[in-house]
Amino acid sequence: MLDVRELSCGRGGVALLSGLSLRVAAGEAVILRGPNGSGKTTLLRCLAGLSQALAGQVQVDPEAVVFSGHADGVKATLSVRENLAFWASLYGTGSHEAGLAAMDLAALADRPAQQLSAGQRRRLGLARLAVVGRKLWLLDEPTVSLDARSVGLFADMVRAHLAEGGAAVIATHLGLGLEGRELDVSAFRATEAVAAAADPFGEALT
Amino acid sequence: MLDVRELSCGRGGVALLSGLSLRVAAGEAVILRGPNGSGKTTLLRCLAGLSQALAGQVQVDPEAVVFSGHADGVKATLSVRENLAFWASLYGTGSHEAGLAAMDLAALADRPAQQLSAGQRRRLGLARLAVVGRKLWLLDEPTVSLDARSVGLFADMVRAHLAEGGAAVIATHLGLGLEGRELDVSAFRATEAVAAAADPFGEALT
Amino acid sequence: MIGLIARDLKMAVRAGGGFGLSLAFFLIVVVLAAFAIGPDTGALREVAPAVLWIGALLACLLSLDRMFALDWEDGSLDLLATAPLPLEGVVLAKAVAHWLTTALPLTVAAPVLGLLLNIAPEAVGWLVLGLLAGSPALSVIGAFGAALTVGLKRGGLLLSVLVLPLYVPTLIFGVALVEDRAVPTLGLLAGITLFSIAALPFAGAAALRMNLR
Amino acid sequence: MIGLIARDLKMAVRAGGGFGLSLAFFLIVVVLAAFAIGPDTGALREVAPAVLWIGALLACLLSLDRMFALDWEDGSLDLLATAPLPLEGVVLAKAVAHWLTTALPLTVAAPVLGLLLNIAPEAVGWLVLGLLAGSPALSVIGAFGAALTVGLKRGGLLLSVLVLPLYVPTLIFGVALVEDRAVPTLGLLAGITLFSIAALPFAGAAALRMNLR
Amino acid sequence: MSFWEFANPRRFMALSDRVAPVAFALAALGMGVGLIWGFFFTPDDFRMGSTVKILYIHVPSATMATSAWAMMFIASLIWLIRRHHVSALAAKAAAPVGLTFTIIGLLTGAIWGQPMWGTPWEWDPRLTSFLILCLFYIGYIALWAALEDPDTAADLTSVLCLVGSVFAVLSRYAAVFWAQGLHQGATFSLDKEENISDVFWFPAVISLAGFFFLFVALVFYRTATEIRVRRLQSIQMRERMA
Ligand code: HEM
Ligand SMILES: Nc1ncnc2c1ncn2[C@@H]1O[C@H](COP(=O)(O)OP(=O)(O)OP(=O)(O)O)[C@@H](O)[C@H]1O
Ligand SMILES: Nc1ncnc2c1ncn2[C@@H]1O[C@H](COP(=O)(O)OP(=O)(O)OP(=O)(O)O)[C@@H](O)[C@H]1O
Ligand SMILES: [Mg+2]
Ligand SMILES: [Mg+2]
Repeated sequence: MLDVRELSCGRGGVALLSGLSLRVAAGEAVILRGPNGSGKTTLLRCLAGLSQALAGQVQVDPEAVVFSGHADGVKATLSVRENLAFWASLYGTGSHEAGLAAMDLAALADRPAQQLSAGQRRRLGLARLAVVGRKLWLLDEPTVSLDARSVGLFADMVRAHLAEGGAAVIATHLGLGLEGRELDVSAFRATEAVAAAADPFGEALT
Repeated sequence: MLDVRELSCGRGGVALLSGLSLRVAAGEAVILRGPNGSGKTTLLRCLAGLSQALAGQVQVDPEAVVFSGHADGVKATLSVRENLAFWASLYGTGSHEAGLAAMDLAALADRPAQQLSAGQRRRLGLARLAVVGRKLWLLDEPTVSLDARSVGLFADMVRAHLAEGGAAVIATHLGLGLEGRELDVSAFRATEAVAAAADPFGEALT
Repeated sequence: MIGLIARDLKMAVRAGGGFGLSLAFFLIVVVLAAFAIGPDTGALREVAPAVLWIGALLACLLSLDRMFALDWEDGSLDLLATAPLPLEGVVLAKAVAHWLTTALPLTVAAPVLGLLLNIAPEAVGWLVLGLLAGSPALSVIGAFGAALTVGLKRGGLLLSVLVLPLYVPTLIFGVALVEDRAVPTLGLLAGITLFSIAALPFAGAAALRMNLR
Repeated sequence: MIGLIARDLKMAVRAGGGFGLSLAFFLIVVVLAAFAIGPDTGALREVAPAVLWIGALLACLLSLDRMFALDWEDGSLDLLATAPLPLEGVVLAKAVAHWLTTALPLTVAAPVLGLLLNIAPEAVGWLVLGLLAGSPALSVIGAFGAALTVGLKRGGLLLSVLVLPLYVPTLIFGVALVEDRAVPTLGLLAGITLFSIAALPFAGAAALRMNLR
Repeated sequence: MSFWEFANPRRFMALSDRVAPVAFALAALGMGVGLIWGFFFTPDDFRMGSTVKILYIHVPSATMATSAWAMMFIASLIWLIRRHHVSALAAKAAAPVGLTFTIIGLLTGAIWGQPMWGTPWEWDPRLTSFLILCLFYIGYIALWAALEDPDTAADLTSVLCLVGSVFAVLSRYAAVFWAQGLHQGATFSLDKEENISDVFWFPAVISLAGFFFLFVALVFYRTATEIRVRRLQSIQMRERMA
């Protein structure tokens, strides 16, 4: 479903990760680990096609991907239901009820997102995944500020997704209660040499 | 240092918590627990004086309090150092080096906050605490998106603060590696009756 | 795309950026102009079309820097960029929503406002036509500018410095139309609009992609 | 307080909201006015003071809704509200920073712009005086309006609808001053400014507190 | 070797080391000869009197101001299509030079206008569109200044330059449509006889050449500097990330 070969990606033209290869098959979950600033978000954004790879290639069907970042585009002035309905309509998957059910938001459905607590808001952000009907989930620290029970809900949602032949790449520092292959990003940290090579101004004056 | 008696507080005039009493002495840390939406943030904002109590009283010297919420007012266009220096100058405590040291930001000091990863950014938000020189810390989910090491740094910082006779009230879902009294907020959930009583329009129509 | 437009309209209305508000805004602009220029109606008639067109520019500018900035800050833009709808569509949708909430009300109200500024009755029709044909360009050009500056916090001023020069042709022809009431002028105005609608969404989408990476 | 002002200025400059940019902005406003009103310098001279004052209003409005909105969105406002500096101080500091980045450049550039609009040389001095005495009111009033609407996303238009009516007196006297060149008018202008500076920061701070709770 | 070789920063540095000084010498020569000849060895104009001599500064700077933008347009295209960093930096380097020429054109024009038209500023289409050009320069430079990441800045400013050019041309014609001016037509048109006579024309051409080489030299120098700056930035960036 996702096939990454010798990928090197970075920020502002400077390589952060290099030589990273990764295959994710249907029904499989990969959990990205690594200390703060090791490049998890950078990698996910590259996989999602938001930033270009500096080298190597990413083989993935863009029609199959959904990305969810640190900030979970929840619109404060819209109600929970409206937020989900919007994404459902945008992705052309009719109903948003699945999302409400998945993250147990039915009780909050008609509340303006403004009036959600941090965790409730995050749940709304995650519920979006159940609504868009994409195969490959790229999630960046999904369980931030969720309580134990909601983490459970999330884990169930992911399991169900995998069971249906979906796949997920999840960057997190926390335990998710998910069995999945772990990948420590920091192992692929780009060396000074690689970074210099990727940089067009690497040898301008030398 | 903090003395709360029979406090009831809420959002939009509706009581969420009621009958909550809490004393925090110098050198003591209280950890607020409770599921999403149970009212931790609401309580902290009330203690910080951002919202008024619906009943009961909060005794605390406002000059001793510093509050840190879900969003950690980091200015993207300013460098890490400038961000800290600003708070230091605002609180009239000369130097900001303490903050850089406390959360190990020295290496990032001159980087625009824009270019920080989520965790690095959060660390910057927390470093502010070490700079303002206040006795009572009111922290709302401080360790969100921090890696294990940074959580350790944070715990050390809090311990040092307590050792100097400071105090802290910390709302979190995560383990902090801090020994402190735990308080489950959900135990004080306001009953329908209380909520109705607090609500000026409670019996308008009955 | 319809969904996106609908969402933006809904949010604009909720945040008190609705139809009535823009009307109020134009009323104020007209009143201010009256105060600034002085009571004598002759001078007012002179500058009436100018006032209305400037009002349109203003309404655009004032709601411009929020066009993408909000979606950028709360992360929606990342999500939209990875959504099935191509970014060009997003830019166009934003522009349409923006036009519906700012320029359209003015166009509808123009006759009344024109009355206040006592424009010659026969000129009013041309004024409305001109606004209809020209104002979409303002929104699309604005969307392009907003896309360029989305990354900058408080890029408000920079945004207007970038966008206003691009407004010049539209403004010139729009005002001229009320004077000369000639079909060719109207054609030129429509031409600019069509060109902007055809070309700028691509430029805007490109700018957004560059900002997102 | 100085710290806060310094911070805001720094951020404004970083985001390309610097001094030179505001100058460019006013240049554009003048050019647009010329396009809208027509090349003949007679008519232009008539409305010149109006154009410059409207320009000042504009520059204010454009940078206004970001004044508190950004600090609100990233949580800084909560932190500022619990900081030693009283909220009144915060509002005032914001207003000062805003004035320094918008109105001051205009005041400095006024003579040159006046030249473009060929205002009578002897009137220019009064124009500058008027701007100096009057424009601070614009920023302070604006800060109050921004504080009222800080909670709302995309409050841009609403904000201006709230604020513009409050600008009317300043505008009237400001324009009048250039015509009658009378000290009393200047006095009135200064009076409005002093009153605003004395009273509005408190109102603004109150509004902020209500929005925060 | 192909022209694109110079897209390599290092090659470009080598080139500029060789070319820039030559261009600078030519600039000094051209401007020296042209201006001295123009100022001291040409008759006064029957209409404009000695004020005509300002033409030797005004016209070349005005011409170069427009040409500079054209050069930026091409450089931006090259950057967007072939991703050659040097061309992006060359565009960046050219902008302030172009702006300066524009301002000189405006000032000399204004000074000239006082005696000729009795007013320093007249809302003449050409003057006005020149003023707009000035605004485009400012916007372009401001955008470069405002953006943090150099590559993003290069991309966005290039897009702005392309779109801006289209609208600059549009507004040029709109301005003509808007008012007919009292400003001269083109001097350096092919049938030059039509407006000014050889005595004024030759020195004008020579000083124009001088201005042109001045522009070339400055752009080379500034581009080289920009390359050094970028080199420095990326080193710092890598250190930060390491
Ligand atoms: C601020 C006022 C003025 C501005 C902005 C201005 C601008 C320009 C511009 C843009 C050009 C075009 C150069 C080119 O061909 O590319 C030009 C050329 C010229 N200007 Fe001016 N000008 C101004 C005032 C004047 C005045 C007052 C005179 C004399 C009466 C004058 C005489 C000329 C002449 C003779 C040319 C050469 C014709 C040509 O090369 O196009 N200009 N000026
Ligand atoms: N916009 C940016 N420009 C330049 N560098 C950046 C930018 N964003 C992040 N970085 C740097 O790139 C590195 C990787 O950042 P990234 O966000 O990928 O880390 P991360 O693994 O997601 O960390 P976290 O666990 O804190 O989210 C960090 O050193 C960070 O400082
Ligand atoms: N602005 C608001 N207006 C009205 N109700 C709100 C508002 N913000 C939160 N609430 C409601 O108040 C309750 C408590 O919210 P609060 O943010 O205090 O919970 P919390 O304990 O902080 O949850 P979390 O752990 O997710 O942060 C929730 O049910 C929430 O829906
Ligand atoms: Mg991350
Ligand atoms: Mg909370």
